[in-house]
Amino acid sequence: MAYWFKRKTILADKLPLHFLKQKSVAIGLMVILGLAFLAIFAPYLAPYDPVEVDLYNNLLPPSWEHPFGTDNLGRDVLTRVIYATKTDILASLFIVGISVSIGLFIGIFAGYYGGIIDKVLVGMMDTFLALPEIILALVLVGALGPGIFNAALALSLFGWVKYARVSRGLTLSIKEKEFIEATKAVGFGDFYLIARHIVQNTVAPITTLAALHLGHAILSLAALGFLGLGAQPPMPEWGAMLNEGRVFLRVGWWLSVFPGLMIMITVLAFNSLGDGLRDALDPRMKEVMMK
Amino acid sequence: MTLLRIQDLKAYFSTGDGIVKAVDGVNLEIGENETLGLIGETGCGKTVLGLSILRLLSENTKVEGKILYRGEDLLKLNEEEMRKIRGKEIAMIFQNPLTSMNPVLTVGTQISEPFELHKGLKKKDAIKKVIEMLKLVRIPSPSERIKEYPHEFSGGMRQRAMIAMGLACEPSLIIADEPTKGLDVTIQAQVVELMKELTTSTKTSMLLITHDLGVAAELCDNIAVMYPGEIVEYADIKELFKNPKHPYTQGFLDSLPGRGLKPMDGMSPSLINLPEGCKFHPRCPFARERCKSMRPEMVEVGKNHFVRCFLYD
Amino acid sequence: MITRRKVAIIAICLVLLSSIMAGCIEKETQEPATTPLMPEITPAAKEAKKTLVVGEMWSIRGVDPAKRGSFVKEKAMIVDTLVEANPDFTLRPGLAESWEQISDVQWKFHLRKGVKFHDGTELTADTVKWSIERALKINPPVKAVTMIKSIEVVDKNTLLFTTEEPYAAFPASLEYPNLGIVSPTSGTDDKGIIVKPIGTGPFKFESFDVATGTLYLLRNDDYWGKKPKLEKVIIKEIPDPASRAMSVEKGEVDFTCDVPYGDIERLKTTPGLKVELHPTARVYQLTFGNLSGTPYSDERVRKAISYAIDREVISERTLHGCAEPAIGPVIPTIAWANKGLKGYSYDPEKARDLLAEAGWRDVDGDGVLEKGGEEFSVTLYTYPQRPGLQPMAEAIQAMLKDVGIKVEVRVMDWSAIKEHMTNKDMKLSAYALAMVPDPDYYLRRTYHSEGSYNLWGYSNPEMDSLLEEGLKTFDPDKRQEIYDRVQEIALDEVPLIHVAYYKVAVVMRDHVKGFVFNPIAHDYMLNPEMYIGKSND
Amino acid sequence: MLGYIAKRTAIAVFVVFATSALTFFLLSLIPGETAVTIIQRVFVGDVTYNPSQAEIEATEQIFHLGNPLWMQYLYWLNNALHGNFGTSYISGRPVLSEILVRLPATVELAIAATILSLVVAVPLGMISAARQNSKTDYLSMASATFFIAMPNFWLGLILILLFSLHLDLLPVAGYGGLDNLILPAITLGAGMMAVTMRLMRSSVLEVLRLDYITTARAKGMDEKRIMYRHVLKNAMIPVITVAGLQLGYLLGGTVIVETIFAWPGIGKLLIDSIDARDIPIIQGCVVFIAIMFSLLNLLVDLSYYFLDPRIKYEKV
Repeated sequence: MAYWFKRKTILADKLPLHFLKQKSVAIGLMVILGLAFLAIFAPYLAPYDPVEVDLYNNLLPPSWEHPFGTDNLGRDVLTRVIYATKTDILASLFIVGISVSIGLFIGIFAGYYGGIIDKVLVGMMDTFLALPEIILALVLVGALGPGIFNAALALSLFGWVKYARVSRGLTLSIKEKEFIEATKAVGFGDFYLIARHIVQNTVAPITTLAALHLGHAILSLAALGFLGLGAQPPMPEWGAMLNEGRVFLRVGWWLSVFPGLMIMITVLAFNSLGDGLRDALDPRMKEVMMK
Repeated sequence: MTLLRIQDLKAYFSTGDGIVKAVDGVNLEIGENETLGLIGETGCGKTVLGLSILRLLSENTKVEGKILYRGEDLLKLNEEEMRKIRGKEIAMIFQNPLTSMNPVLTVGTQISEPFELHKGLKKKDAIKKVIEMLKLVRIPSPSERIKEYPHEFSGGMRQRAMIAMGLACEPSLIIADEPTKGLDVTIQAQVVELMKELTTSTKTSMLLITHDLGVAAELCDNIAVMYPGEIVEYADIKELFKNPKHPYTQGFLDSLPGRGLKPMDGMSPSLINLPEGCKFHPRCPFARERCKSMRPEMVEVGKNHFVRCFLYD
Repeated sequence: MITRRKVAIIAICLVLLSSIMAGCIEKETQEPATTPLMPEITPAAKEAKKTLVVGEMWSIRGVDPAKRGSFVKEKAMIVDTLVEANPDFTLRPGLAESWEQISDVQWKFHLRKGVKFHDGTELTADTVKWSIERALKINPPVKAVTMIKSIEVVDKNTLLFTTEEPYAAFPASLEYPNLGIVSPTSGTDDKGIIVKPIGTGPFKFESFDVATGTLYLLRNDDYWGKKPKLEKVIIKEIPDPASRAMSVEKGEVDFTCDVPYGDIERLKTTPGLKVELHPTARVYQLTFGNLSGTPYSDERVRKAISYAIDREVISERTLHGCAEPAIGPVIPTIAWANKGLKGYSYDPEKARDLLAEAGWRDVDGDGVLEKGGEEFSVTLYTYPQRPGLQPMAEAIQAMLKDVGIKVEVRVMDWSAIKEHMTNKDMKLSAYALAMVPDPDYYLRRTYHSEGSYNLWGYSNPEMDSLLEEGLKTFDPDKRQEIYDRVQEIALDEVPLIHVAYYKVAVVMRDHVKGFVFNPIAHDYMLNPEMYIGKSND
Repeated sequence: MLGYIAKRTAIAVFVVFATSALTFFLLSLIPGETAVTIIQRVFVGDVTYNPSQAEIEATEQIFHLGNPLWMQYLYWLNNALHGNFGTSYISGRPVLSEILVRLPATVELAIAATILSLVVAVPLGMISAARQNSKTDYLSMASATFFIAMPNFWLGLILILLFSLHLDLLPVAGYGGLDNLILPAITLGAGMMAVTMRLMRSSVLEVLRLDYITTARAKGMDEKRIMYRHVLKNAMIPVITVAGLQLGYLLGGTVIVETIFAWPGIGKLLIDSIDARDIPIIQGCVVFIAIMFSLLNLLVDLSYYFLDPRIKYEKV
């Protein structure tokens, strides 16, 4: 027993922290913290109320009172962009959260039990990977009815495959390690055994995948919003704001430019964080992830 | 007139962990129709020496000294002129033919390239030449084989193809880097036999880089023994076998199967932190105080026989 | 050994095969001779200055008058109806020269003589009978609108119509666009849907390219009415409002309508363009889930909601002038509109008083009124097809919040709303006032207790008897009296709230002349007098 | 070789079936799809019309609404295999013809976007690898990172704003000549171009380090010629692998790009039909997109064989 605990986990120590040295990752992280700050303290930072309409002052160009101008109902675009940060990031975290949990569960389950279960689940994974994700998400949202919750749900139904593949790969490789057999002999419950080891070992690759996935989730969510299938009025959401802005493209360019800019900055930040994490991973892990 | 004279050649790599002195002051000569063997343990810088002659080293290397080919210093040439030398005047045969040939191009195309580059032949005439070359290196049914890919050739066949590629434009000098490495004994013997025949029939000089004394004995006229970064002994092949002077050469020869397989003690030093004075002194049974501090010079100890060791100073 | 060459050929064949297959299948299923897939509107065609290119707002999903009447009659002008209507909704003779009423349920119509179909065949009573009976069969609502029981051919130029019951609005109902008269010789597809309509209208069908949604029309030289000056009309489907605006601005089309609101002011000042805003017979109305067992059963609550809405700012600012504040249920330009009505002005104070009177108090001080422990918090449903609905809904949401009613806005497809909406909720929609130029069409459907639009259970015996009487009285003055009273009660009891009348923004190059806006149209209506003049005259 | 193609085609066919089954199930979740709503939208087009009981029964019979879901799916599948994908609720035209009429537009756009992205990404990737850490290298890599992060619908709007309005150069929307194709193809291809460029650069760097490049130099070949004769073909292999993955995003992208530029393709038809709840068209569109997706994946697999002779298909 002592022998087993003393041995460190095989594949990955704690999250390798030396990746922070890279410049792009540091900037990415700072931007993400900034966005989180914006999202949390939106009520104090935003100059106006995101939903308050002022019909007589609609479509005002950017000015000192309204740095990002106003929309067709006279609402301040800067305020709505700030509040939208909360909507979009929370929804993306929801998508990634659901995807990770489904993915981990299916991956570990398939990896550990193997045999027929493994074959069926892998088959399912390959099919889901082969399906055009955004198209089916569109159909699902079309069916369930538009709304930020339905949109996020639809996107998370297809986001889990990446995590399942990684966790399955790791489970298979860890399963052979003799110390798993050693603990089994001592009678640990299977599930406790799996949860503790594999989850601990998959922290590094999962975090990397999650960072990249967040960027992708924000893009897909905004896309659904743009198509009118995401957030419903008057909830501020970047994609929906872009859709509203489209009607006033010529007269109110600021309605489209600023939300789009925010989407890009957020995705850039998550991507650079993800890239930095991936490069910092030890090669064996990276290979498992890329397979 | 000597075909190639290398004077005080230095080749340093700047890598993350420090300067690698792969070639640290080497002087060599190769005459017309002469085969010089360059012997040494792996990692002593012999391949780097070969590559530096054709200036094929990567950008982060610093090369000093002179490489006179027919009196012209190759290091002074610009890229344009150097390209005219490579493959035409001086050709190279590489160590591992599988990775040294492009996997996605047919063998025929790759061998025809020197003809197209230097002889300005069109593809179809070049192919005729290639078939001739393949016959020369005794590859069966060449007209089919030229359509095949490197991975469809056996080890020996691949090496023959490499040789064909090297000899395509009848270069004056061939640099062969471990041509027999990785081949099993019977194939090795055939390749050596082929190279022997080719060098004698075509009057091409050859710099044979190898760690296999047996192969060297077969092919070479003279031998230069290399210890990390420099030449420690140079002699005629028979003289060297009969009367090795440098302790490293003696140890090297004793480790041959015919001489009792006595392994040498210690490891050859890494090229990054080379010992002071004579680089062999940590492993040399005769090492004296002087050896540790001073660097011995090459001394003539017999007809055409030089040694870098204080024993004979 | 399969060499590279063979594999490459297989791959290329695969690609070619699939595109050829797609190509030839496409040919089979498209019976009408279509012009090449990418019809280049060559500048030469436009230079001839006799061609009008129109940017249509809805995707053209077919050219069968029985199913796509408003498009084929009002925009493509391929077919005419027996009866036509003037801009003030009074009737005028169409293909029928004159008509008289024989009895309560019988009407005799005399056809105009010498009218020919586009293929030269003569317009006779038989062809009219065939055409109308076909419309009745294919499009069931046509029967509900016209109540036709039977049609008899009296002679070559006379028809006798019998209606199910006395129906004063019968002549007006024949103006219904789906009753466009079409010849039996029209080309149809295997399901009997007309794909090559042969009508009597000022323009003939040349061809329709399904892929790009472009309809090509030629002038009908022997048109019975005034011969049109234009030789060719091309109607291109541009469903995206922003693209329509840019296409007319860049001259790719000469005439279009319903551009994005934001662009209206700008287009007015753009050289080479004319912008006209016309109220049309369509009203934005706010309807309730149910009038019984909900806050709306109390008339004061309904009135309060009407007072709480600032129709002026919605029409002018939110919809950028594309709407006109509503007074009564129908637009004032209609002949039979009750001119004496005084609508609901914007008076939030009065609204709050009325709500207080009705027992709604803000007990917990969260800005939302409560009564009997229940919060006045409802959902306002609307649908995406009309661009004005969503901004209007959000504006109303803010205005009602101001008087203490919490509203959540949900935008979804029309049929989905029926599933999600509860009695307590509201719906914002845009209803056609006069598909048939007669007061009965809209008023009876909306205000009669059994009216098909009346889903919120409004029933007022006086209103019911008035509407039934209106149906049966044929004396115009007496009918006018009845419908004035109907509109008065409607405005007073306000079972549903009329927010604004729909205004069509028509944008055209300034070289387009002779356009007369006719509000009877579903959205807009082209007229034969249009022509291309010099851009500055 | 045939064994490999058979296996890949089988997978492709399975994917199409899986997609159609999944979509059929998803669409069944749409609340309120009863005979009444179908009559109102298909046969009548007026939603306030309440059909008679006879009509309701007849419609239920036509659309097999009575029996369980999987049976309905089998009916649909049986019809689909005979080319009958049902009729569109809105236009009343057969779904197959509505889709086939719009198929060329989407295929054209997808091919244009792919070619555009490859034509830009491959050379740029090679140049920035050849001249590593030079100005062009930093510039192209930075722009690639930006384009990956940029939402394509925003890019579309910006392009419209800049190009066709102020500079009045390119048509803003609609289908027509070649100039209509430029902006949508750029918008759709941008993401793929960025990913391919980054990948091409790292792949070329990888190949440049290999032995056969030194051999080529030893033959006296200049860098430019080495790039095209030796490096390009080897570097394309990993790029083609990822191209397969990119196809999914590309098809997803067409849905959005076609909406912005009013491009009459299947993507736009899908969005319009989702708004209008035109179930047969939605089902048809998704199936055709899945077919295109699998067909393109098959082509990517085939191109492997053409590019990399080492792959012995017989062995698979």
